[in-house]
Amino acid sequence: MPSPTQQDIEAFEQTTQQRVASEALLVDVDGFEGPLDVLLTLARTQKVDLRKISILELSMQYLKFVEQAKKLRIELAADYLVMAAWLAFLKSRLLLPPDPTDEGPSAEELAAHLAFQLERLEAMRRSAAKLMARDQMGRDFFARGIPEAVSQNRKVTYTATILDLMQAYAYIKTKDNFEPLHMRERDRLFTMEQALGRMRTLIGHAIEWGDLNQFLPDGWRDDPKFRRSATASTFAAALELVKEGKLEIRQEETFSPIQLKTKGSE
Amino acid sequence: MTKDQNDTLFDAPPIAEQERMVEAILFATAEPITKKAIADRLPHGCDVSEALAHLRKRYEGRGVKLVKVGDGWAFRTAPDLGFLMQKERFETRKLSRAAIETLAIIAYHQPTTRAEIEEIRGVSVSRGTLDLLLELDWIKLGRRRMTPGRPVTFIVTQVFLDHFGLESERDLPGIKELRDTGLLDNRPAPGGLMGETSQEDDDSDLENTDQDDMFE
Amino acid sequence: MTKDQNDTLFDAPPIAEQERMVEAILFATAEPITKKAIADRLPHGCDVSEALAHLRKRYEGRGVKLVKVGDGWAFRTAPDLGFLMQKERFETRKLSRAAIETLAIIAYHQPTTRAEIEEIRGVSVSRGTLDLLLELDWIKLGRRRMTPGRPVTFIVTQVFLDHFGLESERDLPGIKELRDTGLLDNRPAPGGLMGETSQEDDDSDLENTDQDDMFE
Repeated sequence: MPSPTQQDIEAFEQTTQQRVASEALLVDVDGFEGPLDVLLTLARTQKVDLRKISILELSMQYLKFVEQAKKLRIELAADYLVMAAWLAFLKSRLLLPPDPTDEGPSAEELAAHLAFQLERLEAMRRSAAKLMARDQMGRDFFARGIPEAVSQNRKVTYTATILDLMQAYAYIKTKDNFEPLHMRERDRLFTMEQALGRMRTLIGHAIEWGDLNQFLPDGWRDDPKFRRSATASTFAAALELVKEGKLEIRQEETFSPIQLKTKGSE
Repeated sequence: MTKDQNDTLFDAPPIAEQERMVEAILFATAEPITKKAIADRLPHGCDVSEALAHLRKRYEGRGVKLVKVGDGWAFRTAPDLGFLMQKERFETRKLSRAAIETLAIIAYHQPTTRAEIEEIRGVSVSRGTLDLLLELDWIKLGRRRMTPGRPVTFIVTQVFLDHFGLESERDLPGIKELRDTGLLDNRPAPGGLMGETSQEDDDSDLENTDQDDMFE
Repeated sequence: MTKDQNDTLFDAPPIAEQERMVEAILFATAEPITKKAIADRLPHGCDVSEALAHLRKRYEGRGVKLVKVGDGWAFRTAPDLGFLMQKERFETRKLSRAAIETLAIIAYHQPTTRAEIEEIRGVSVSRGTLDLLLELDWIKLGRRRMTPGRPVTFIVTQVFLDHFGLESERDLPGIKELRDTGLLDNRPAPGGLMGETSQEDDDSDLENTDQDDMFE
């Protein structure tokens, strides 16, 4: 029996390492972030550049990993089984001569993409590690500890144009010519002239003190808008008549009824 | 190797380095920090007082200043730059009708008294209106009138003339010109000043409202 | 006289004075501030870029340094002095491997969709991982991708750049090499056969939001 060659020994050691590694994988299956993570870990045991990795060998490693898991009754998540099925398919495609009638991507293309995925995942992991190794704020460098608040001041600028000024003045100077807008809009208005005419006919009868509202015309007492207008004009007319010396007016206190009586009659 | 061993094994860093350290500490701490607290953070053997003195000098005349606050030290904005810490929001408002009318009367009738303004407008002039015009520097006090009570008069200012693009008060268009330009038209200008109902803050207005309610 | 008139009447202050002003503004804030925001607070006519260049040079080798963060500028303590700031250090929750990898994928591939992150990691991304990164304000939503379903994309924020001391996304470690070797290409699976990365439906994820995988 020939003694084992150096190559044999290396091959043996490698498979041993692989076995140990894959057993470690099984123990650790919860620590993996999905089947791609397992594949990447297995790929590292091949000790070659990921670009030169044997996808065929990797597929077999992975299938063995799943097989052992089954043997040890370890529940693998569905993801891992889907990957196993796919790799079994890929393995057979890689081993068999290509079927010329087969459409779609070749086994080599599929294998190349898997290799790309592994390389990309590894690159992202390396980048993530580099990122986290950077100086970080709040750990290695710091922001200003006593920021000063910016206070908000509101500044109001008033503007007016020469036209505003002239219009305002023009308005003042011609105001008397206007009939105030709100007067025009009112229809329920008892005018001062009407009130004065009415009062002149009434004062002859006002021998005793009587409330101002008694002098309001019929039909103007109920609706507040009518009453207001009639009250104002009747009061104004009464003042006018007081001025003429025909009427006396009195009020006991603020807000108490205003009372009228013909002058001279006692 | 622990920090303590470090401290005893090595000399204090050079003063320039101590200054850097103190600078970083003062920058990052959330409140003024005492010399003692700074010293506690620095490697053994540092001279905080000297580092602070260096630093204070370095920041002399800069945008921030090293100041003593109580028994602590802190960076603060240089006092002359405080205005940068205030954000100003500019708001442009149109002058109220009460104010523009009052201003117009003063401009056309100056020097004029408050009583005269009230007589022309037919309503009292609120103190706020005159204050605003004074504050805007558009009117100022003229000579007192030599009549009983010696009332103050108001006149317009150079700022007023500048703002309205007038060379002198005599440049204000006269009544005839106003009429010629159609400004004295009896019809209220659409959406203009004349159409607006008076919303001035004058006292007389307040009284009117009260009376309205009285008669309801 | 209005402010605008003022601005045109007077020249901008000398550059040394502008530098002081920018220094004061930057010292007063903890967040990076854009050139535009600085300019808005300075007198009219100031050259913010030049003032910043002067300032950056002035603080070279000091205990604090002027850094560019995205389109903002800020003072930060020199990284070699971090050891002095034990008290200011805030404990960041230790991020899980899933969160760190997701963050790196977003940073290097941005704008990137959730499906792309899952394709790269070969495993579904839990809702909690993205929520955590959003909460840290390190990622935010970018534009929707103009592909079927119009999926949202994720991009990193200025806070992320600030936290990792990056001037821009272009300064991510090794990004140029990754791009040159094609590892940042969006290379879809040939024939779309890879079944293992097709768990993109959010509903299932919402249910099994196991927060456990976020923290180690």
